[in-house]
Amino acid sequence: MTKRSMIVRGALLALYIAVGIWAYSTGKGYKIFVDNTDPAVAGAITVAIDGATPVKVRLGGYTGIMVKGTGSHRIKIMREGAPDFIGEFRFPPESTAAALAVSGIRPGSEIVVTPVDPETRDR
Amino acid sequence: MTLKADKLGKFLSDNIVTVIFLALTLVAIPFSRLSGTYILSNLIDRFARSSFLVFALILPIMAGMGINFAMVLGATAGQIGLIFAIDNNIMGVQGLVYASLLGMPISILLGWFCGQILNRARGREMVTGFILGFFMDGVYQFFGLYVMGWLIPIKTGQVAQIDGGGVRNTLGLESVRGGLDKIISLKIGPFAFPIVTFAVIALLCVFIIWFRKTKLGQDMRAIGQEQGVSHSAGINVDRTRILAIVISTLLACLGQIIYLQNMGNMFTYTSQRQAGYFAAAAILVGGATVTRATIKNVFIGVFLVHSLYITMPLAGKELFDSAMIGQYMSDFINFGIISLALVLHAWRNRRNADLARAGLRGGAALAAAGGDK
Amino acid sequence: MPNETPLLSLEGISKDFYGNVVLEDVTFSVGRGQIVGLVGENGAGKTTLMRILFGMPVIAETGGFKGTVSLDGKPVAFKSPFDALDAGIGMVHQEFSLIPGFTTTENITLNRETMKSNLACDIFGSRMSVLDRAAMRKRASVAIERLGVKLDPDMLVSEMPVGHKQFTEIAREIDRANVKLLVLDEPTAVLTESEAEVLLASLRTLASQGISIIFISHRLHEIVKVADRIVVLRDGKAVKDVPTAGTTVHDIAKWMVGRDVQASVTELSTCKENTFLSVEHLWVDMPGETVRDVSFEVREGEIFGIGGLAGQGKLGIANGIMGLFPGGGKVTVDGKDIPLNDPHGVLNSHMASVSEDRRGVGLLLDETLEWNIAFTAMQAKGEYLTPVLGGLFKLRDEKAMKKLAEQYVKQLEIKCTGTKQRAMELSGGNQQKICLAKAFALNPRLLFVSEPTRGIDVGAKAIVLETLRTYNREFGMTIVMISSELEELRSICHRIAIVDEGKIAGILAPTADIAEFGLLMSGEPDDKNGDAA
Amino acid sequence: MKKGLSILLIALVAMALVFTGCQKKDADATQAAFHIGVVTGSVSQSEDDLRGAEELIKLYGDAKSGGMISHLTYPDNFMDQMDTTISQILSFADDPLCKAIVVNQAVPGTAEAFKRVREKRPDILLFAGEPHEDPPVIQAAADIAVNSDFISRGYTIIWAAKELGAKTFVHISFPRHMSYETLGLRRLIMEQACADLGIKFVFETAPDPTTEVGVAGAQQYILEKVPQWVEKYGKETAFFCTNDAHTEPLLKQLLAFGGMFVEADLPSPLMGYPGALGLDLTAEAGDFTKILAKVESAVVEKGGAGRFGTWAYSYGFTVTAGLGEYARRIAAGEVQKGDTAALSDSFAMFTPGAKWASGKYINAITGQAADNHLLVYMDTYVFGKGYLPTTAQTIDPKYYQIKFGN
Repeated sequence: MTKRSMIVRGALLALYIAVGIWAYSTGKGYKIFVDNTDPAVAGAITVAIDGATPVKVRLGGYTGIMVKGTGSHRIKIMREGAPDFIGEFRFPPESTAAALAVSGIRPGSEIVVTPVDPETRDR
Repeated sequence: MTLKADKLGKFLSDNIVTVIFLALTLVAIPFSRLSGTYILSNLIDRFARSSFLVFALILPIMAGMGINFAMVLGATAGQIGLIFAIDNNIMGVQGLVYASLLGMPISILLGWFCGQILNRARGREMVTGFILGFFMDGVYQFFGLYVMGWLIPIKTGQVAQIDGGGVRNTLGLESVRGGLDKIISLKIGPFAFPIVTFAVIALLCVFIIWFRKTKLGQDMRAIGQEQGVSHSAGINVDRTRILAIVISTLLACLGQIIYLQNMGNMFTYTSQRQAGYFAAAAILVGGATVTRATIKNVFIGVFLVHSLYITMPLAGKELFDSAMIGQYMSDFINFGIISLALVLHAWRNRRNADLARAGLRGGAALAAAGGDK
Repeated sequence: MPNETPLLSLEGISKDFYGNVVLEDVTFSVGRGQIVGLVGENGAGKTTLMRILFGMPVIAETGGFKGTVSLDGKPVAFKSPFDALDAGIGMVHQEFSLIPGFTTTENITLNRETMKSNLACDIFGSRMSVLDRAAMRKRASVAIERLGVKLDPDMLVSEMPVGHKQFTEIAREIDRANVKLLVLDEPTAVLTESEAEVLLASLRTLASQGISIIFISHRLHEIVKVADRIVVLRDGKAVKDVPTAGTTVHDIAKWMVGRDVQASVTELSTCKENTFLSVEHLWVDMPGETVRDVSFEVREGEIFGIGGLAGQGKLGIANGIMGLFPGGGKVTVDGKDIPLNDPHGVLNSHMASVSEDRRGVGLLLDETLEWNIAFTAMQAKGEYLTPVLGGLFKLRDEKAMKKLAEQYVKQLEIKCTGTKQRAMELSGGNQQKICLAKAFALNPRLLFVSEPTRGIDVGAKAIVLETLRTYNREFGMTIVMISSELEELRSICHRIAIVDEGKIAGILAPTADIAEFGLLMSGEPDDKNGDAA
Repeated sequence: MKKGLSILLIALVAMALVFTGCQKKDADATQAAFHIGVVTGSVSQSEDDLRGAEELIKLYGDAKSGGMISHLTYPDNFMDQMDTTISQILSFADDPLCKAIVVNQAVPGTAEAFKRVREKRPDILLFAGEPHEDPPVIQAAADIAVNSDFISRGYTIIWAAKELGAKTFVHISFPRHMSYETLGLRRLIMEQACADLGIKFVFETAPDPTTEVGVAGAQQYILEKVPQWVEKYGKETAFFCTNDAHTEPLLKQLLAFGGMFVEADLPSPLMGYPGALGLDLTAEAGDFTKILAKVESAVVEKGGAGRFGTWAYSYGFTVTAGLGEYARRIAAGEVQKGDTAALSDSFAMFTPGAKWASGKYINAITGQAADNHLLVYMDTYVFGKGYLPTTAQTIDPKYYQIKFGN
């Protein structure tokens, strides 16, 4: 084996591992539990995260939505008779699931995301 | 005139499987009462789904090993990759890449093992490959039901069986569903084209064309035609055959991942079995023989087989007033076509031997000709 | 030239296979640019000699050989044919070792393709290089040019005339960078005469370029025409090593076949005048023994011999007529047409055959002698079966079978412990006798016997031949005997046909000059065609 | 030549496509206002499901001849041919008049097919009967999924056993079945209900017919064991088994040696009884009233009056027909989607005399109820006695809290 081919093979192996790490870190899914427990709003809301298919959350309930990667995510909350709300939030690092309480959201304010144990909630 | 008829006859006998299939499809389409748009959009979808798998068969055929029914091994490797991707909750295209990266080394290992076995079963590669597929079923079930869960812990409840031992029978691939197809989905009228999937398939075609031009590709063609001659010319026949199977298994692994991301659902213990039958039927319908296969055969085959799959159950219902019969017909045709192609292969071999023999008849033919005059 | 060190020299080469001596003290040499013609009958040792030269593993596996092989004056010992190729010795085989779906160029450069390296090579090794087709084509053209023939570099081998295939093979050998010596094994066997002419010319061209050639052929006139020296092998010994100048085809033929033993011509029965078997334009597709166009007639009560070198088709004649291999033509026995390709029908036509493949086709090795002897008669004619329940089904008549077997055991002096012994436990000679008994049990009027004495000892040989003679004399059985042993044929037959290249080269009386047989076997044009008896 | 073939091929198929496109329009002339697509198994796979679809066709006509129902079957070997299942279901989306799709049983692939239908035609109602796929998967895809109520029946079967006078309850099964969520959980509920109602619960293991013992071996085992069990536990014992193949020999021996039987795992007068009683029901095929009458007289004759029960109608038959009817009512605007009373009503239409009840599916791990996944059950019919008011019972919510597995 020539030196050149050793280098090329080494580079390939490194690329292989790098792609693996990339796929793992950016592709890992995390669960966001969206709670609809806002006493101020009576009725169901519809939530879409990162442009995915919107999901309905009934009043007093919650829905688990998968998001890809930690980093920042866009959330769109729609409810009847009110303008759509669009905001961004960051997934808390080093946790696999988090809860997002819609009740805490006011236009302009930061979206509060708290880590939770996924086992206690819906899988 | 006779020359033309002769040519047509030879064309028909060389492409008989394709012609039969085309005829069946043409009959089935109007009877199914399905709209053209429905059939076409379905075809596009199915084309993206399964053509990669069929490509896995080209190299072993080129290397004279017939239809690689052992590609089931590669499909299994792909599924193992996917199980880990799902269990680790890797989503989207990253999940598919992750599954491929895990599946590829496994498929290479399995392919190497399979090649070793097939080298010991020269001349009976196809049936040996078939049996290897069954054997692999057992190994895979052992892996899925025992190794997973007890030796390798399963993290996600969605993957584990209820009692915690091993992987579930049915695995929802929701997190990677359409991971490749939906990166760029081009909508033209009622049709959606999964551009990235098509690009991957195109890349594979380019690879196969390039591969035929390499030394290894040339060696595969050589051993595919004459093992003895190739061996005496110094080509390492055994190793070349193993490589053909390894590449085929690797492609089957990737093909199965592409297939499943489109299906969105995986029967952990049975999905891989279908891979071999379908790919074999498709490539044979496309006009390939067990000794010759091209990219064109793959395209024609996938196109025709799927047209029939889409239309046949409904056409059967229309014709026999029973949805079941159409269903049975597709099954029957699916396996019938594999049998037919294999029988035709034997028949063609005999016909060629007859033709070659005709060359020996020198004197007798002359005598006969003389007698006529 | 004689003063230089010869390119290749073989000294005192001896080889035996488990005591069976095949080569004995063979010595000769090949000079640079010299063409040496190597001739000999089948079994003379040509093949073994070439195997030794090429270091075929089979030689080492069977105990190696004695003597030295030197190339350029240095002793060499090749461990595999690839070593020999590396040392510059090329071999052109009798069967084409070409890839049919490849072009001339691809075949000439097979596994020595010109390649362009790329990134993939660094990862997966050199086999991922892309072929440089233009360069390959150029190399092929050069090799073809050196041969001095016209060949299309882009033609598929499967579409080529045979001559071109042969040239492609030779071109492949001379495409090697350092080729010094070419061994051609029967290169003209499949060629037409004009193609052979071209080939010979190109061999001369190669020789003039300094390439030495060992030319193996049984076409003696070609040897005389092209070779500088002629080496004749007979029974493992190099009986002659002479310059070609002044040697005639007749001389070579005599050296090749002539043995010291004189055939013991015995008294023959007188046969009738009527034609019993007539064969017209028979062709048989038997692998390795192709019959192309054979016509001959056999008179009633005659022993008709068919001889010739192995692979020329003599075995195919019997197998074809008996319907064991696909064939065509017209065969009549006693005025009746015989259906071809119908083994069962043939057995009903008073014909029987003793196969050359004793252990494979001839015998049911695991069964008793009784079974073996009665088997064909039972299958073909329904003999030795007793109907049960009004003919609903049939049982074997064990008593009759035993009686039959005992009769033949006595008559043919079969050495066995009893008629219940299994066939596989007998010696080769006794097995052969069982085969004969099996055929006799059909009471045939015409019997084909193929290689009846192959692989059996001298005593058994005599009994087998004597049995044939007796049946011929006493029952007037017409016999067609096919054998590679010329002496054997000459000792028993009324007339002997020699088969060459699937055709009858000529029919001779057993008393004819031995050289004439040699000439016919060598495919030499013979002016004494026709019946000599 | 080769190129010619490809072009010819494509041209021909294209022509055929255009041709069908035209033909389509002519066929639409005498159509019903909307269509309902029904997918069931074939006769060999699940006959009752298919008969339900035929019942619908009888009622509302075949879409082919201007009616409302178009019926297809999924492949017998559906585990191997998910492709076909998907395209069968998806083909309904090609019919612009299609308003609802009913799949019974919703074999694997149904959820994926539903997702694809929804992408193309969000207006089509998607109903899944007896889904094979995991509850969360089918819940996400279907408008309504219907299962036999394994939770409630865990209580009601025991309740019915007590009504019949049983003192002991024998549950026959094997480890493979006990690892299934539905079957394993029901066993736990039964155990609890027995404790609450004062019945002795016994678990007996029988061979799994899918192992090398085979169906014959498993049935032989039951034939030999039942007399011993009856002797051991007494005649006032109700038996229950999870496997269909076990049912027939069990009934046969219970009728001969005494013992009770509330209802089968998949209850129907056709389940076990015809074989155990040696009845020929060819004349009554498809008519459950007649079948029930014939089975009843045979059971009573053998002295089983008041000791043997079943569901009077086939569950599979009713689910296909009932979901079809429910879909029709929604599509016709008669009821609202999500009206569970209307669903029970639709089911009862095909089961004169028996009522249906439904509960929501509750996730065994999280305890959350799913809106669109209903668990249904009907009144138990006791031969020689009539219907028990099973659906009228109130079930203690604590049974829904029992959790299964780890």
